[in-house]
Amino acid sequence: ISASTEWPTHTVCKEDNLEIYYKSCDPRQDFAFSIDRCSDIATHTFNIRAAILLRHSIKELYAKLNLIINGKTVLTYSETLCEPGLSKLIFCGKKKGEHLYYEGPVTLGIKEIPQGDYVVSAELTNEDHDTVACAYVTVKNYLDDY
Amino acid sequence: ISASTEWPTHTVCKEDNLEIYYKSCDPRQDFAFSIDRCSDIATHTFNIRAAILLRHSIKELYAKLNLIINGKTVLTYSETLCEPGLSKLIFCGKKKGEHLYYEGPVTLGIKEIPQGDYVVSAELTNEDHDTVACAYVTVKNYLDDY
Amino acid sequence: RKHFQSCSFFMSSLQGFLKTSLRINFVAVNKSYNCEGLGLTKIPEELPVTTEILDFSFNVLPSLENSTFSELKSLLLLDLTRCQINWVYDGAFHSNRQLKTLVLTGNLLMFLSDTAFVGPQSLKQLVLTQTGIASMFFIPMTNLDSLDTLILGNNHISSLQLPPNFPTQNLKYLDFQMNNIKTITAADVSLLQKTSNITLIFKGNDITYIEPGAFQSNFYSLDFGGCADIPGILAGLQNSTGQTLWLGTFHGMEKEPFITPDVLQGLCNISVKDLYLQLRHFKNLNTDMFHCLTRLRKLDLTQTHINMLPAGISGMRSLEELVLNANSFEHLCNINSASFPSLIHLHIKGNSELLQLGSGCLEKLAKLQHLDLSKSYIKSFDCCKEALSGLSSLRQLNLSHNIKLHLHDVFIKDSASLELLDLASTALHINTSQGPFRNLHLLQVLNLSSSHINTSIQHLFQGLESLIFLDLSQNNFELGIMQNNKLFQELSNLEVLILSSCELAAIGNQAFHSLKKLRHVDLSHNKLAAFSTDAFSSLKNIYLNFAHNRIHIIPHDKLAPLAGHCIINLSYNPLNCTCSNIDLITWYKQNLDKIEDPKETRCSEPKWHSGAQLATVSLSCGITTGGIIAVV
Amino acid sequence: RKHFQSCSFFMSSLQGFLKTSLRINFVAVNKSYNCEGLGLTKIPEELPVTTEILDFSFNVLPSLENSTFSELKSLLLLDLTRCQINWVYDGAFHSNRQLKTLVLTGNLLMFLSDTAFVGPQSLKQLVLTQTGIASMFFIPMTNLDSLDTLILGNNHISSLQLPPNFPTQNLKYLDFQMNNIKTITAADVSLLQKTSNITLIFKGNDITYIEPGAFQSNFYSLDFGGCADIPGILAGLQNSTGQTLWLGTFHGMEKEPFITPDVLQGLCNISVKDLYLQLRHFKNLNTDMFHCLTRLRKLDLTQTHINMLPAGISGMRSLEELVLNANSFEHLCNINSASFPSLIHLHIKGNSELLQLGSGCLEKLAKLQHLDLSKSYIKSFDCCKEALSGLSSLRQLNLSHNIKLHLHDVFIKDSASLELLDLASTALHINTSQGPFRNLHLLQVLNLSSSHINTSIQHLFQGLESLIFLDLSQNNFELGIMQNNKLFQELSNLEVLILSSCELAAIGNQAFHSLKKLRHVDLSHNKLAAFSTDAFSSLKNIYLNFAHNRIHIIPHDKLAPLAGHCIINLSYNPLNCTCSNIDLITWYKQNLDKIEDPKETRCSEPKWHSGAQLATVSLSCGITTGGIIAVV
Ligand SMILES: [Cu+2]
Repeated sequence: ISASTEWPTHTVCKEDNLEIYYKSCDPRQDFAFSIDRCSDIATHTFNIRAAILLRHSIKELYAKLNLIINGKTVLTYSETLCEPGLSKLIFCGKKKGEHLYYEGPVTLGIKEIPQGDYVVSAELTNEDHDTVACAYVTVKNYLDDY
Repeated sequence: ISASTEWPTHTVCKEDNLEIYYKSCDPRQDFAFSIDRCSDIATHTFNIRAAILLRHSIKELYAKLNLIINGKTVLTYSETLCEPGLSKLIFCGKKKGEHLYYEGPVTLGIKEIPQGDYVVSAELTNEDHDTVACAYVTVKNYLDDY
Repeated sequence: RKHFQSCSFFMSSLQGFLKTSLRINFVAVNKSYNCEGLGLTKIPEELPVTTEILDFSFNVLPSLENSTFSELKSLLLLDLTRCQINWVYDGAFHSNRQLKTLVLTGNLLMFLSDTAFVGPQSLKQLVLTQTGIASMFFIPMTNLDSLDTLILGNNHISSLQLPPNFPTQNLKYLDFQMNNIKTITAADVSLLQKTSNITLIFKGNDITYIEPGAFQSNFYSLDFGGCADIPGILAGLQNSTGQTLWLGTFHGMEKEPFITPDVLQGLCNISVKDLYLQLRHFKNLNTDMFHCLTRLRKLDLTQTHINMLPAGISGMRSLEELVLNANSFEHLCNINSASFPSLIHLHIKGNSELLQLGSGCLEKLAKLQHLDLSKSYIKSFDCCKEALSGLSSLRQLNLSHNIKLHLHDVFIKDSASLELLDLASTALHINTSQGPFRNLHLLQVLNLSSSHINTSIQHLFQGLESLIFLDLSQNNFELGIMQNNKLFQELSNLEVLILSSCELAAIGNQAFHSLKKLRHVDLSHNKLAAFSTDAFSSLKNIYLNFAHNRIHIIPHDKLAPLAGHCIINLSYNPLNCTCSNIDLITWYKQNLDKIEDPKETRCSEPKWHSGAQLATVSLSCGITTGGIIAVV
Repeated sequence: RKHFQSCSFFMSSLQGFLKTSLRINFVAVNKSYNCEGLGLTKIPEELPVTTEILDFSFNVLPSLENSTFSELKSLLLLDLTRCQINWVYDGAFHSNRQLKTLVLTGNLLMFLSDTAFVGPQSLKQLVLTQTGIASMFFIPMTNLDSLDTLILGNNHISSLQLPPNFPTQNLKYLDFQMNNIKTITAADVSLLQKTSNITLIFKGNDITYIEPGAFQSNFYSLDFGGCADIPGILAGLQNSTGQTLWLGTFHGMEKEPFITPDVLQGLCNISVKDLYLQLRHFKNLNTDMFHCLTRLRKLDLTQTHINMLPAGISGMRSLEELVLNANSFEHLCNINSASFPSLIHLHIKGNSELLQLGSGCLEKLAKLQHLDLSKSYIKSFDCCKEALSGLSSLRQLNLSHNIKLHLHDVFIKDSASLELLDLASTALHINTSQGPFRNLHLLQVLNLSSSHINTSIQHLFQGLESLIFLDLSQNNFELGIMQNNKLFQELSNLEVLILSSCELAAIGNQAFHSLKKLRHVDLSHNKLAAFSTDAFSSLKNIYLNFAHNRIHIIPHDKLAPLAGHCIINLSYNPLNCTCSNIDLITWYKQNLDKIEDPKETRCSEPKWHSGAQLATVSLSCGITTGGIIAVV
């Protein structure tokens, strides 16, 4: 539970043209994520699996993604996933201790994933600004077959 | 895991005319058992709950009950529950690590449960003579309303 | 939850703080303990017998036996979330006679003894979320007669058949969300006929059939969120009566047929007041769609992918609340508001298109009290006299998080009874000779946070004599100085003033002297070097937040007036912990009960003490000719 | 499993023992480790990289990561039962290229990474029993193409819909027992058409509908144990072909309709060889019931509550095996065996009534090779010449655990090719002048355990020149002495002789000298005071079990002949560990590889050393005038 806990770096993809790794930045727990076929990432819908154990309730849930290149945040994207009056996800309202699991297609809001070497930091926070999940994703993408 | 592990004595019934307690005699684990309404024991069908975690597979399963009065075994009853060619219970064939749970009616083979103070020892063993479950049941029965 | 101690049993040092803090709504602090995630394998013996609230989540208790909680005789609430509980033996809560709420979320229950819940005199809430339950019969019903809330979400229940002794006497809330219930027969739920005003949650069950008449009793709320077969559900609900029916859905749900008038036909046979349809897709939204909605009090169409409500809807005279959030209206007139003459609440928040206000689009809504137009990309070059005309009953108006509003005269004309106006994060261009809010004599709350407002307009707050709350955070003041000017002159009733993140470097000596009732001032996140108490006309019972400023030293004369029930926040200031600040340090330690966030109230000087909490600093100062000697 | 070390990594001391033991069927002993229930939270570093079989069950491994098993590069079988595994991350078995079998029983899996099973070159068995799986899609299919066995019992799977990449190439065994599958559509299982000879277990699912044609492929075995709706199942199976169909049920299952001829009607459209119906209730068992059973090879009617098979059943010419165990026949003729002329196996074990054998009831069964009449309360006053006449092909006959048989002449007349005869626990009254088995020249196995046999009949084993195995345990010998008599004289091929629990106190010096091929003798649980090796004609490669006797001392001349691959069991004897037994102790320590059960081979004298394992005793003896000096 100490902040110094180092979670392992997980490999999501390791192919010739595409490598994706991630590491949890939540001191309380690791984060579970995988992609069914990395080659599908070239298309903009692909199948993922993701799971977390909630350490906090998510009556409200906010996602924030930063695109970091050479240590600099060059793009920030945030989205409200759960808020009073609009629960976009069926998980909204879940409580501390519940296990969330999603398995299925994900459609990227962007047309293609950026090429090059970069890091995406992703954080989910709740109504009390508690970290619900946090991950640093390292991408080396040299796919050009769109 | 040491043989000296003492499991707690569990209370199944504690009423004016009827007290039933039990204690696991399996050094590896406690045993879970309860009766819905102790007064129903007077009738010969009553609802129970029972659960164990298998530490051994039960391709074969043998039950042995001893009725002990004043420290002496006065009656022994045994039954084969699972054997090759006849699996009386749907649980037969379950493997090490599986959790067994039964909840529902039990009909006693005998017309009424004996009156007085006595102990019933019950043991389930498998094809390798491993103890699957073991309990000492202490009964003080002075119900006479049949 | 914030107020729990981390399973440390000495709360005295914080108790005073907690008692007087404005923000913390606590219950019997020294009876509440938080042992969350400490890896404990038993209840610590140090927990007092008086403990009423215990958060023991994320520890390790594989078996609950009658001795496990036997010492905690005063427990009201016990949270055992994710404690790896598999076995609940006889009388596990036998000694907890006062227990009202038991949370067992996230434990894979392998056995619940028939006497598992015997003991508590009136157990009210039982939370069995994600406990692996596959049948209602797994739960022993003995001693559950007092239950008002039973939460069974995220289990594997596939049959709603209820045990004959299922407790219905007091039950008000029954949550089956995300189980595996596909069909509901009348026999299954016949016991629920004995309840009234119950809330039933079936969200996330793929319900394909409900036997008509299964829910004939008077329910309070039914939630079928994410269920695909709305006609099937409505057929099953025929002739039932209730307050709320939730038929919305979620992102990522498969099988989402369009909503057509046929789909909602079944509502004609159901008496329900509030209907929620979030995230459903409407196909050909025409007046027929409203045929069976005429008796509704509230209609929630959040993100239903609509860009207009058809003209000519009739019969919606009962509708008091209409929620149109997160849709894509291009013009406010496209909602055809005249069809809803009784509206009290109208929400068009988070519109995905630039919403044009037009002129008089809402003028028929004479009863409207609450209007939310926030986050809707609104840009108006003459706001909002004509655009929001006719709203004579309006009390609350939210235009926050829009793009830009130009004010040429009074902000709003017909709404003299407005009590709350939120313009936060919407750029305001004020071009008036008199105060734009001068006719809002009843306004109590005004949020101008981050509105790029010109604070040098002296008559800005003209006429706001009822104002109690004013948020000016994230606006700039000329030269970074809060002058002793007349800006606040008329705000004689103001109690709360937020000036955080205003780049303020200095505050005039009498800046707030006209605010006689001021009791909560937030000056955090500014560039203030001085802690100024002179600026306030009274320091009695005041809350002053100076966090995140540049204060080094506070002399004795600024501290002395802080008597009574004051709360001061000095966190995140570069406080000097040498003898030159002995006044503050001495006062601080004598007035810990007045300090908010003492954990982050730290020294920055001297270097060797940097980061120490102020409360832990011991100085021994004497005046010598050479200066002050400090012994840390 | 027995041969695993208890996660102790030094096996050398036992290795020799294990290698030569007759009883232990071990695989690469020093590559097998058992760490069960040691409370470990990681794989011990001491486990060698060569470990092939690891039982790591009942430990604590909440997360499996790619480093967890990375050192165990030779693993073939990994048992992770009940290790509290919730998370299986990417590449958890990445380094385990040889892994064939993975057992994850009883772990509540919260996440299986898409690469969870990547690594093994050909994973054959995957056991996911009771892992909380609610959908087949939870299981990542990557790298499962080699699977032949997938066990998914005791989960919450409600839909049989299979992922499109479900591995069918090598799949032979798919177990869905005790899930929540109610209906099976052809689309769900269309992928299974690619398999052939698959075994599918649906036991304990309450299946109410199978789409006809769903199982059109050639299955090996289908198990619908406990399913209530047999006609529905058979309708779904029409036109399919397979070996085995299991339609039995269990105690305590609800909804058990009677089996009528209509119920089995669907079998006319299914080509199946073996049919199991245990515990079903037959109503009016008449010849119609067999109308659709004529193509069966095997029919199992265990405990189907029948007391007769009707006369006049026709067409059962294919039936080779009939199981009638645990029913209530009063007379053997009531099975009307003539209707089943091709029978090779007939089992009437555990009859609940006293079964009268009658005369010639089975005489039409000229092909019968195996007859089991055990545990059926049989009492016969002239057995079994007439009762079992006509069985000219009989090879195995089991009459054990019955009441009493009187033998007045040859035991059986027409069955000269009998190879196995089991009369254990059935009282035999032999009243013949010649040996009752004298015509059984091909008999290889004779079990007379606990048969109250009169061992003083000298000609008892007359004619049994082919006998290899003879069990005489729990019978008594006159005066407790095994004489040098002629009892065994003709048994020149006997290899195994069981004489345990015979109350033997002494053995004649040449008692077994005629048994030239003897290689396994069990004399345990007797009252022998001497370890007699003289009685055997050869001690080469012999197994001698003297456990639970009364041996104190063994002199050198009895031990010396035990050369070669002998195994001796001396456990539970009151062995003397003083210098008076120095011969044994010295020999013992030099011949540990010949000792069975060294753990229970212990000292009883001297008192202060009582209970010590013989192998741990160190004596230093010298002969003095006074006697022997021992230094323990
Ligand atoms: Cu056979």
